[in-house]
Amino acid sequence: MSRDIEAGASRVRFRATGFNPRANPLAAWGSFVVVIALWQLGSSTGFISELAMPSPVAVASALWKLIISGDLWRHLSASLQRLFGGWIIGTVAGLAVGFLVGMFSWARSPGVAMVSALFPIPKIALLPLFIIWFGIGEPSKFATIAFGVFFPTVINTFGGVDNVARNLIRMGQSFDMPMMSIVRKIILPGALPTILSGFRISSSIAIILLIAAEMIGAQYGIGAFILAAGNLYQTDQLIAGVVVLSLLGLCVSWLLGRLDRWLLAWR
Amino acid sequence: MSRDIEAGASRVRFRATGFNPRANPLAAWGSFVVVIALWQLGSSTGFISELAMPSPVAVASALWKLIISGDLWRHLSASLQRLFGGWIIGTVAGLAVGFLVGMFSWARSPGVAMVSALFPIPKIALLPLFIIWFGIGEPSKFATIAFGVFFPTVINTFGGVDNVARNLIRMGQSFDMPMMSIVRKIILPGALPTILSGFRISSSIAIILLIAAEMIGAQYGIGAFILAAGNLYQTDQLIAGVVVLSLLGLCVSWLLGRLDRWLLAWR
Amino acid sequence: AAEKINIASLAFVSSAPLFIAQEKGYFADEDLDAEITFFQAAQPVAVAIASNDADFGVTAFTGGFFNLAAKGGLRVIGAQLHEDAGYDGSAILASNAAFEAGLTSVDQLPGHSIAISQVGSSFHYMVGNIADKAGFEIDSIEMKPLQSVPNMIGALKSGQVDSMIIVPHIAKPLAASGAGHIIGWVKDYVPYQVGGLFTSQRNIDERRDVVAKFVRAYQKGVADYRAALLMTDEAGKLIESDSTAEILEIVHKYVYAEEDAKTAYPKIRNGAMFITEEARLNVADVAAQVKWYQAGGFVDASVDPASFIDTSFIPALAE
Amino acid sequence: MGSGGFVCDFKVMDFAMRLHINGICHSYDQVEALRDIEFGIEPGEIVALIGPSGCGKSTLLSIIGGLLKPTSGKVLMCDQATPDGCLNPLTYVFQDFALLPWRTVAGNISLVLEDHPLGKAEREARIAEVLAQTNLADFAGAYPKQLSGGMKQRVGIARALAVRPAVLLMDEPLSALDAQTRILLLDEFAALFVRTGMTAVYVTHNLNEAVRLAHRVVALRRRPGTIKAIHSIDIPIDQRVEGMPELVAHQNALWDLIRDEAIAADKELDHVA
Amino acid sequence: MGSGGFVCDFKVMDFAMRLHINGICHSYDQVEALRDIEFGIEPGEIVALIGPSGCGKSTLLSIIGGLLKPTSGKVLMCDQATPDGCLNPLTYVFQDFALLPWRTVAGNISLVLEDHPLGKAEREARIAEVLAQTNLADFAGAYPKQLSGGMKQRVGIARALAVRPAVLLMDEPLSALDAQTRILLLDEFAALFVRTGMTAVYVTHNLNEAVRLAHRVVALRRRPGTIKAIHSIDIPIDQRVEGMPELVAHQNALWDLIRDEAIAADKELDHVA
Ligand SMILES: Nc1ncnc2c1ncn2[C@@H]1O[C@H](COP(=O)(O)OP(=O)(O)OP(=O)(O)O)[C@@H](O)[C@H]1O
Ligand SMILES: Nc1ncnc2c1ncn2[C@@H]1O[C@H](COP(=O)(O)OP(=O)(O)OP(=O)(O)O)[C@@H](O)[C@H]1O
Ligand SMILES: [Mg+2]
Ligand SMILES: [Mg+2]
Repeated sequence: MSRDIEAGASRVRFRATGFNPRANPLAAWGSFVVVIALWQLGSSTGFISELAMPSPVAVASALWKLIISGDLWRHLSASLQRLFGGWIIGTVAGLAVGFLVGMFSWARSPGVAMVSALFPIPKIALLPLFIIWFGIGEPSKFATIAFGVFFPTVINTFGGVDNVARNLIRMGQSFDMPMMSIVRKIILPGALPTILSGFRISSSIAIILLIAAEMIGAQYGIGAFILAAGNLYQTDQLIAGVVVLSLLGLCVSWLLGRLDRWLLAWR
Repeated sequence: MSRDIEAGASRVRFRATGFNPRANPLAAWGSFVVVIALWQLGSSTGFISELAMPSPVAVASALWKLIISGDLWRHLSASLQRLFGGWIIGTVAGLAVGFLVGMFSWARSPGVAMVSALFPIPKIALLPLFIIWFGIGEPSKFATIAFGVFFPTVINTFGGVDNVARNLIRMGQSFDMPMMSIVRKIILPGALPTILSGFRISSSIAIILLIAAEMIGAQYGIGAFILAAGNLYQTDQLIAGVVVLSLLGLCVSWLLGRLDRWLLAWR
Repeated sequence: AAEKINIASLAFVSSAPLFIAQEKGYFADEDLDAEITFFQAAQPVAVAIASNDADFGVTAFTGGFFNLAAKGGLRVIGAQLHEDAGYDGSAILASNAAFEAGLTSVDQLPGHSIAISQVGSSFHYMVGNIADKAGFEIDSIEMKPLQSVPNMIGALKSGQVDSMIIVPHIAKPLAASGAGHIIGWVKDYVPYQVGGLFTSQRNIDERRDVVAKFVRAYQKGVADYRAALLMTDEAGKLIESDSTAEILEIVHKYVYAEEDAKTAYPKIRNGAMFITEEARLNVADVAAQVKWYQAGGFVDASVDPASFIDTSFIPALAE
Repeated sequence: MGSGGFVCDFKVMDFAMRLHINGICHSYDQVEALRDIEFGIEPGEIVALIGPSGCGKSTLLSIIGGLLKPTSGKVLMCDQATPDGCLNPLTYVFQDFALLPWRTVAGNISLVLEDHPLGKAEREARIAEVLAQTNLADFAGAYPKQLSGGMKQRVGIARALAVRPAVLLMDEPLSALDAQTRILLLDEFAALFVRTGMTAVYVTHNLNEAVRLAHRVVALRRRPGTIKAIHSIDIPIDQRVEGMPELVAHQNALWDLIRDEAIAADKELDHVA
Repeated sequence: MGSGGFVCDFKVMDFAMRLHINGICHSYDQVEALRDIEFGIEPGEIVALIGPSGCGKSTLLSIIGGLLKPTSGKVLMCDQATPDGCLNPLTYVFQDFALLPWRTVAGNISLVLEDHPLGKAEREARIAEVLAQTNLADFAGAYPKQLSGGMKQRVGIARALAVRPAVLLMDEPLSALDAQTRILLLDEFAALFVRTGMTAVYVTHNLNEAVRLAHRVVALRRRPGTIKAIHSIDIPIDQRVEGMPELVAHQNALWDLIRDEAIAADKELDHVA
């Protein structure tokens, strides 16, 4: 190197540093461990009061009690039925409307207008109406979740249909493919990735709405459990319930990931 | 035409029909008018019971009463303060964290991990904790909204930073631009469109969370008004409140549209 | 075969007559196959009847109840709790901070905040009723709707609200533990018909005999309740009767069931508010309540109490 | 050889022609894209459409194939003379390949046969045949994402050949490829046209491609798109080689024809992509 | 003229050279992209880098300009000989233009000057000067979205010239343009190189561009990328014209050199874009 500089030549300087943050799974898990350890430390030393935030150990033990008492399964099975039922209803209806809006001029503007007007309404505001419409039993819980799932599914589905590359549809038309073939062989698979990614959104909305749904006279269910714990200021149970919801969310997203990989292997 | 066929030649058939739904603002407005008219008809004929769904006229008169009594402004001003304050807090914090996560490897994985773990937690489940942490006054209302706004803002901001075309950053580096110049002149404006579109999401989340925020100790506020109407089964007032929220959402999205057009004139 | 009926209820002492009637077989005696469904809040009990998910219910009167009753075909046929000068009912509590700052009696409430569960709830009405009778404006008190009783207690304990009104079995231990001060009793502002027994118009129209049978069984439960839990000596102090132990055991199966008898029994006794003989309803007070709610805009002006009160099963309470 | 002379020509032969573009005008909302386009295409003839950016080449090709309704005018086609087993007389090859990413190479070809009453055996025979013709036999099971641009366009050609078209309509089929792949495919196109005697309309920006492949080159001018000139190249396609002086001369002649318009198109502000 | 002979050459002249690519090897994770690349670039020389898709041309250019750290080897540069007022000796021109869409043409040029201690007047003078050189003076206030591809690349050139570079590094600067614009810009590049006597490394797939612009053409082979040959073209750049037989001969020679590899690259499965 020194010889180079003597000769009036120097090495070209490397200048593309930074701006390339890398994912590091170890750091991700590490950060969880550190946060939980600090939190436990704060609780143990009394720095964080037990009322303000139960210690991780307290949450774990609440969770453990929930498991061994068998209550967890009772709550979980009640909630899963509602989640699944509501999600299916909302998704089927949303897909149907979404495809209509995506493909037909007559459905487009009215559909988009209605969806944009109704989507932003907070579902929790409508609970009293749902109770009147569907009673206080399971139907109104299904309805709450289905309602929450319906609108994003419509939006995603017609977005997916819109995003099917126009050139592929033109290609189909240029080969005189019949309308139904184009829908089945081009539009449907072309919209699938968007629809599947919409499932992620709608499933997390369903999980969030579980709490609202179980506000309506539910004896069992993770949402009802969280609400009861909140009412009684049993914060350890409350957080245990939230942890269960989060794990539920992770499971659902893992399942959707599998579905993705299976259906979208061509990507 | 017949002459052509006689000569063994025929016109090339047009085959690119359909699959091109067009927006039609008239149909959009028309559909509103039709739905409201049918709804009123249903109510007037008693087909829709007043309890299940108040008639449009009843809703309009509830809204009108709200306006002339001056209550609307009291509720609205209380809510706007909360919305604005909470949104600003959540957005500023979210932008800061989002930029860190977007630009630095050390912040990336822990940040993404924390955000993905905490984002899906239903805020309504945490209300009891917020009450313990922030009391029943305005701070807990700000906190609820800020909390809801924070996570999507982080995700959007780092998504925006990630999406700044790498080639533009490489260009900056290839011209030996200093790091701060690249951040200021390339990354910031490049991430701006995504950040602004994130504002639409976070503002609608803020509006949805208004109801949750005003569940606790709010005498005035649109959310409190809707909750009270729900409790009293005054469905006409409930729907009037929902209409006010929707209009609020429309106003915010119009304002954001102006901001977009002003800041992103180059697009 | 026994007629099936579905009863909507809360797991509170206020529903004790139902539990007694069920456990002592009074429903069965009337050839009724009763099933009790529990709800977490008062409002859904009313909705359950309105939507025909249940046949009978007992719950407190609220603005929402009256609106629903008028629009949803509910019929009030009897009484639930009643504030009576002779028995402890709901108490008015002041927080320690407010008490020390001078909130020592009810007429000093103006300028202070008070926790209620929801706008138009019975708590809201009680504040209004007290304000009326004590002679101050309800607007001079700052209402804090906190959605739930635990939130109200938490806010009072931490001094975030100055006062609240709460049922005796919560008020007494709170005061005893030094978490607040009782500065008055709602019973001093009577009359107050706290809640009612109700069914749907459809049941009255289509199954009048079943309603009558249910009412008879319920009244037997009320009689047992009064005999066991409302017996007083000459000084007006509550005393134990022969049946007290038996009834406490029955009620304990439904209320505070997860606690042991030693802690639960005193709570049940504390919570056992007055119920009128034969569950007679104070119709005039209900009308007065409706009027108050209407004046505040919480109940639609078109609501007429006469349209949802049916005294043909149980005569109204005499003035 | 101006367009006027040509118009005269075909008026005489009229319906002996395969394809007849008859007084086509087209406007998009405000923009007048094409005006009075009139020419004929003989059986077995390769016609190149050239012109600067935005002159309406793609618009015209879409109209010819029935994918766009012209504002006025019509495209006529002689029916009797379609080849045996022809399923889609006017068949496109696309610039961006337009392959379904969720279907294999064979599946993409099968796609355009499935809606026709062919037996499974015949369909598979056709697929195998076109795969062999385009040297894709080894790639039948591959997905588009695994293929280079050149291979993708070969699949596009194979798919087009599978329906035994009367006329191939190609919109800049090579412009998405890198220069070397373009040379390779250009040779294959020339060989294909020579072997099959296919009729084709070939849109391109690249004058080199035009002079290598076309019997006649139709040059359009911009705003509105009208025919500036029709240029015939008499050398048989199989005798043309890269850098051959005659071809260079033709290419330079074409460049002189459209150079000014190309400069104007380039300099235009508020460019519409 | 193989690389061996050339390596001998520069060993003798060594540091009289502007740029010296010294034993560069580079691997991405598993993929070995470049191995033992060694050549020198004289002042005022235009070197074209050609080779099939994925042979490592872009990788090498990034290494030369300091945008990528080679796994081993180094790039040396003679400092004393940078031009007056040079702010960035090694300056890129990008295939995709890399213009900031939120800045005007002048703003995009200003961008690369703002971080240097130039007075406002000098900065504006430089901007005006390069805009004039690239015939963009009328477009100073236009935004990139308003410009055609050709104009955008002219802005890219103007921006590069504004820093008075010692060496221009160009990665397929014309491949995103349509064929006609490419011809127009190719002529402008040639004129620019002749006028300024600029040193440049020019990556391209297009052999026609290579033979029009380069003094020497470095051909790479694939997997791992090594130098296959270095081909000199002795005709002065300002005397080269399109279709000139000597150039056609050079072009054919280069094509023969890389044709087999281009075919192999094209046929490769699991293509990495
Ligand atoms: N869908 C459309 N709506 C409005 N204008 C259009 C549309 N498509 C094309 N145009 C306009 O019509 C004119 C012709 O477009 P066309 O795409 O046919 O040109 P082209 O010759 O194929 O251009 P290129 O060489 O860039 O592919 C252009 O000015 C274009 O802006
Ligand atoms: N970031 C990267 N990570 C991993 N492999 C890469 C990366 N960039 C390039 N490669 C691989 O390195 C090899 C050389 O790539 P490079 O882009 O330099 O080739 P190229 O000659 O520029 O190709 P092209 O002509 O297609 O532009 C290729 O095989 C490519 O797949
Ligand atoms: Mg085109
Ligand atoms: Mg490259």
